[in-house]
Amino acid sequence: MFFDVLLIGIMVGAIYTLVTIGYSMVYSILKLMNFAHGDVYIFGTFICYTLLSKYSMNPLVAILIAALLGGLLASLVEVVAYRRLRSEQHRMISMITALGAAYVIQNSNELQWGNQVLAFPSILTAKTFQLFGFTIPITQIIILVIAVSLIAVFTLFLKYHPYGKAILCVSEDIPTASLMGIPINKTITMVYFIGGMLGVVGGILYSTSYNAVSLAMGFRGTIIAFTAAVIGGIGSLGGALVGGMLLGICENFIGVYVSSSYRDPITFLLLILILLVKPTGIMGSVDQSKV
Amino acid sequence: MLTVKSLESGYGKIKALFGIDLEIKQGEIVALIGANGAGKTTFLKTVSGLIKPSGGNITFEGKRLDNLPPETIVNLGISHVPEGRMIFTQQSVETNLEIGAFGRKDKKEIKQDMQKYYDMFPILGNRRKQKAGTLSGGEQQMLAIARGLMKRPKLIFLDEPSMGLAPVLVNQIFKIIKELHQTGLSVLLVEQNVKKALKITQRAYVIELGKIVHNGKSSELLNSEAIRKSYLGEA
Amino acid sequence: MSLLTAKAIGKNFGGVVALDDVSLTVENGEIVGMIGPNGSGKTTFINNLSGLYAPSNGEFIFNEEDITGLAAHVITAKGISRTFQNLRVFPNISVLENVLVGLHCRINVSLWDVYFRFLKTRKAESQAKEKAMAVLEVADLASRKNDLAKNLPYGKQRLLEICRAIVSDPHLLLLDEPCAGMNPVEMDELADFIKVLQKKGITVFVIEHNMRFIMSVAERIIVLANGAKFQEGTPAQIQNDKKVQAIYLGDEGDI
Amino acid sequence: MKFNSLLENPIYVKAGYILAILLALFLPKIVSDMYYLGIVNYMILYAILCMGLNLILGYTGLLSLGHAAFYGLGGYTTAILITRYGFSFLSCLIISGIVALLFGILLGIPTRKVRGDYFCLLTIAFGEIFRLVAQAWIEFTNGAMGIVGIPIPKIFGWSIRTESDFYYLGLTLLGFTYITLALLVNSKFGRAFIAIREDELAASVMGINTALYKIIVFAIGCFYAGLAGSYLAVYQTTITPSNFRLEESCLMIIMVIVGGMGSLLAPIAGVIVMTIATEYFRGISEYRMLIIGVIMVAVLLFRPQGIFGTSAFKS
Repeated sequence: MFFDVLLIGIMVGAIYTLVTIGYSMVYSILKLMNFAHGDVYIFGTFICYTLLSKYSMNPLVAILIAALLGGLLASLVEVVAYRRLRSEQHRMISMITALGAAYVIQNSNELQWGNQVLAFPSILTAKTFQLFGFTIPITQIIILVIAVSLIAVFTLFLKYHPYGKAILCVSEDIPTASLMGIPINKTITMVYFIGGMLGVVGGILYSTSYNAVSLAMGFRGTIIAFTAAVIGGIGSLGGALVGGMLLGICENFIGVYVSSSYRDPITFLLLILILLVKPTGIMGSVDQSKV
Repeated sequence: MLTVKSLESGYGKIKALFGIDLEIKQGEIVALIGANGAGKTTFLKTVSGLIKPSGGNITFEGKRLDNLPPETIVNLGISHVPEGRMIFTQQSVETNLEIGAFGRKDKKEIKQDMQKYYDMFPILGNRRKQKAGTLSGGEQQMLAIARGLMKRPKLIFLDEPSMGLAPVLVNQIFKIIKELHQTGLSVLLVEQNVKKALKITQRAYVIELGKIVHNGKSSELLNSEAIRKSYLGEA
Repeated sequence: MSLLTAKAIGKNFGGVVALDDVSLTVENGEIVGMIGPNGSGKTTFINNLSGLYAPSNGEFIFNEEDITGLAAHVITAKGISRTFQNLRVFPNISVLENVLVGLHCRINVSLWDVYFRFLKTRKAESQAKEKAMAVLEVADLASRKNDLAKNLPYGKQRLLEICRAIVSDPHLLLLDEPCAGMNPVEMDELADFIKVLQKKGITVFVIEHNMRFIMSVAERIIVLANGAKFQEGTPAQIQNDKKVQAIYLGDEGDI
Repeated sequence: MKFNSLLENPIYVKAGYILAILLALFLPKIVSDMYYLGIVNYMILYAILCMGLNLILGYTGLLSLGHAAFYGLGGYTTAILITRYGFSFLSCLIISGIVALLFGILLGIPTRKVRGDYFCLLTIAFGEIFRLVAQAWIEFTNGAMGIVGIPIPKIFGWSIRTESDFYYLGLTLLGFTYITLALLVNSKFGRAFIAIREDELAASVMGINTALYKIIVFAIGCFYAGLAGSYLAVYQTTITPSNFRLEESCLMIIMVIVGGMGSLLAPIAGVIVMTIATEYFRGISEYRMLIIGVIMVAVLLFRPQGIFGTSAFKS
């Protein structure tokens, strides 16, 4: 029992990490709470749902198309709603604009797919295998592998690809990055694109493992991403991983051992406590603003 | 090479430059000196595109620069090594240099250039995998200059390269600047160490409250009373 | 007893030493200047004194009272006001309201009074307005009392910031680069204004880069370099000090 | 432009106020259709909520996305006290406000330490905790079914039954909200709140205890939400957790923004515009929320100060 819960927790944690990465990157560059993040990923997940259930498309192709569309939507939101606000303005305005963008996407999603829970087709085998006396479902292992390898690919991209490095530099210091010849607008749009894509894949993996997709998962996703990012310390990949994993595992243990209906309240309470005790997150550091 | 005519600029409503005229010829090394808050950094930032000018014009090799974004300007051949070094502290020394070469496609030559600067600044070579934030002030300055050179600029702006450095290092940095100029690079040097700056440059502009108040041969300005006044006020 | 005594003030930011063993005194009624190259720790000193940071070492004695590490609003209430290097007026409220915010700790009204003692509150408010207007008159800003602060010319905004700081009748006024961005005419006006403040009994501690200004205003100048006190003297002494000239102009050295 | 110069003439402004007050007092005589009066009652409800929120959002610059939770705290307090313990409506009203105020203090405490956007997250988390607990704690809140059959409220023998009765009750609450807010905003406290919004650091060296004031302002703003919740409970006679979803908080923010942040009466304009828009688009109800979202983004991009708001939020 314990082991099963842990395994599911790790799988969910890996998915959360995927969802968190894009969110955390955006935050670290623009200091903008991207409320639309969850709605973008649920959009992609719905797309995938439609492609699979209506058109019986090959799952891999469907995931790819959904991820691309999700990425495009995320960059569209950036260009239309956020770019104008990047210049000096009251921070609250950009936060509320993000909220507005989320609202628009959420309502568009609702028009298309409604607000009921839809049965997401299971794209992975339900088989299990035995290891050291434990029954391990293959689905969870595959999901874990996909999530972890995507995280790895993105990490390598940041570390070795010129544009990956550019993203890191932009998140450190936008003016200096522009002096290096890095096109700031393009880079930021790219961050949104990648973040959206990873989020969509995370959403699809989550939906396929629970065989469900619904509108409400979008907003929940935003909160999850924010929580995980804050717990781990915003702006770092390691932080997203720690935060995502911690959240995934805690949530599952709370759900199983405490109460499933109090799972989310307790998770949120945890967030509040963490913010109170260490406002910069477990891995975050303090920054002192210049006077 | 670079011609600036009656440039006006500032931050929001607050004006900092009131009609600056300045010229740099191919291969020249020129100093821009003045007290703190006179507008030196604002001038560099305006030319390199970080601040939009509110009046006047800037031409570089016949092309208008005003209102171009910084990433375009740097690609035309002006590197700006900002005040306070502004290296990417979370990245390795190597990454900082690679980012300096952002947009260059000649991978082999980038490698060669990097090696060149590792040879020039052995301390950077030894620490290429280290996070740049762990370098000392002088090393960070060297890194910032090397990073600025990775673009193979025709003209380089150096903003207060000696700021906050120990005297020994200051001399070293000035030597490096002199050597760079000797390789044919045009240099615009903004400095608070006026005497040293005047010693290594050919011409100099003195800026006060957003206006150029003197300009001429550095050697002549070096012992001028006007400079002392500009810094310490009338006796 | 001096109005302010700073004893061996030190401040570290994560290992970087910003202030190192700075000791100084400010006497009642003086105008003291502090100069030093960029990054020498002048603003950090003021930030520590006014309670925005707590110093890592040392103590501040103000009016014979230890104020080290108290919160900014408490220190203000004790009689130390300040302005900022990068101009921090409240841009979207009127000139008069800006000054009234400066009076905050001198308006003796509680929340209870706000809701249940209208007359007392009204009286306190109108007294505060009178006082604010009086200060604006001195600074020649009274005619613009209803303008939004951000619509004033830059030099006037600087002046407004000082009005906001002095309206609470501080014993000690800290000015952080009040001339930054001013033109020469505005600077002369400011110098005169500071001398008026001195006559009103306010002690002034001013950080400034502009030498002409500080030499004409300050009676005593303290030079900071690399976070430590480097020199102290009258303006004439400082101006002719070779060591001070060296830190400002540098040396030629062997390049 | 013309409109603005009209607003500057004191005679027109005074006449306008008197006209508005007269209109407000006799509205139920003019509007005979109970459906429309019902809409007006909801407008009043939202006006109370939004004016309180505006104190937090527009005056002090704290983004709270949990306002619906305080609204809900008020609603549940009244519903439970009336149905289970037979409290009178008036005492419920006051207790509801105080409960919301106390929770406001509790949630306001972190503003001392936590940055603005983290605080926003805290308010979201609190809002969700509230809603989820209201859903899960079935013995106490009756879960998702909500509390039904809240009796007709009585104040000093006056039974509040009809839409018109509720209109006057709401109007009284709105008047109370306006007067108390006006007293606060025009005092040194109001200026201190604005100073915190404009520049927190500068505010602190003006002698303002910013940490304490943010808690005060947040708690006071929540107090009005508690009142509104109490009103909602007796007006609807039922309340369910879905009355207090995050969407409600969003809607309040939209209303405040459209009306204009940082000006006392401006949110009312937002409430009116948004309610009318919602009604107008009822015919194409499936697109309604979408259109409202688009309006919100457009307002933020092109007129962030709203219809009447302060220039603090203009670019």
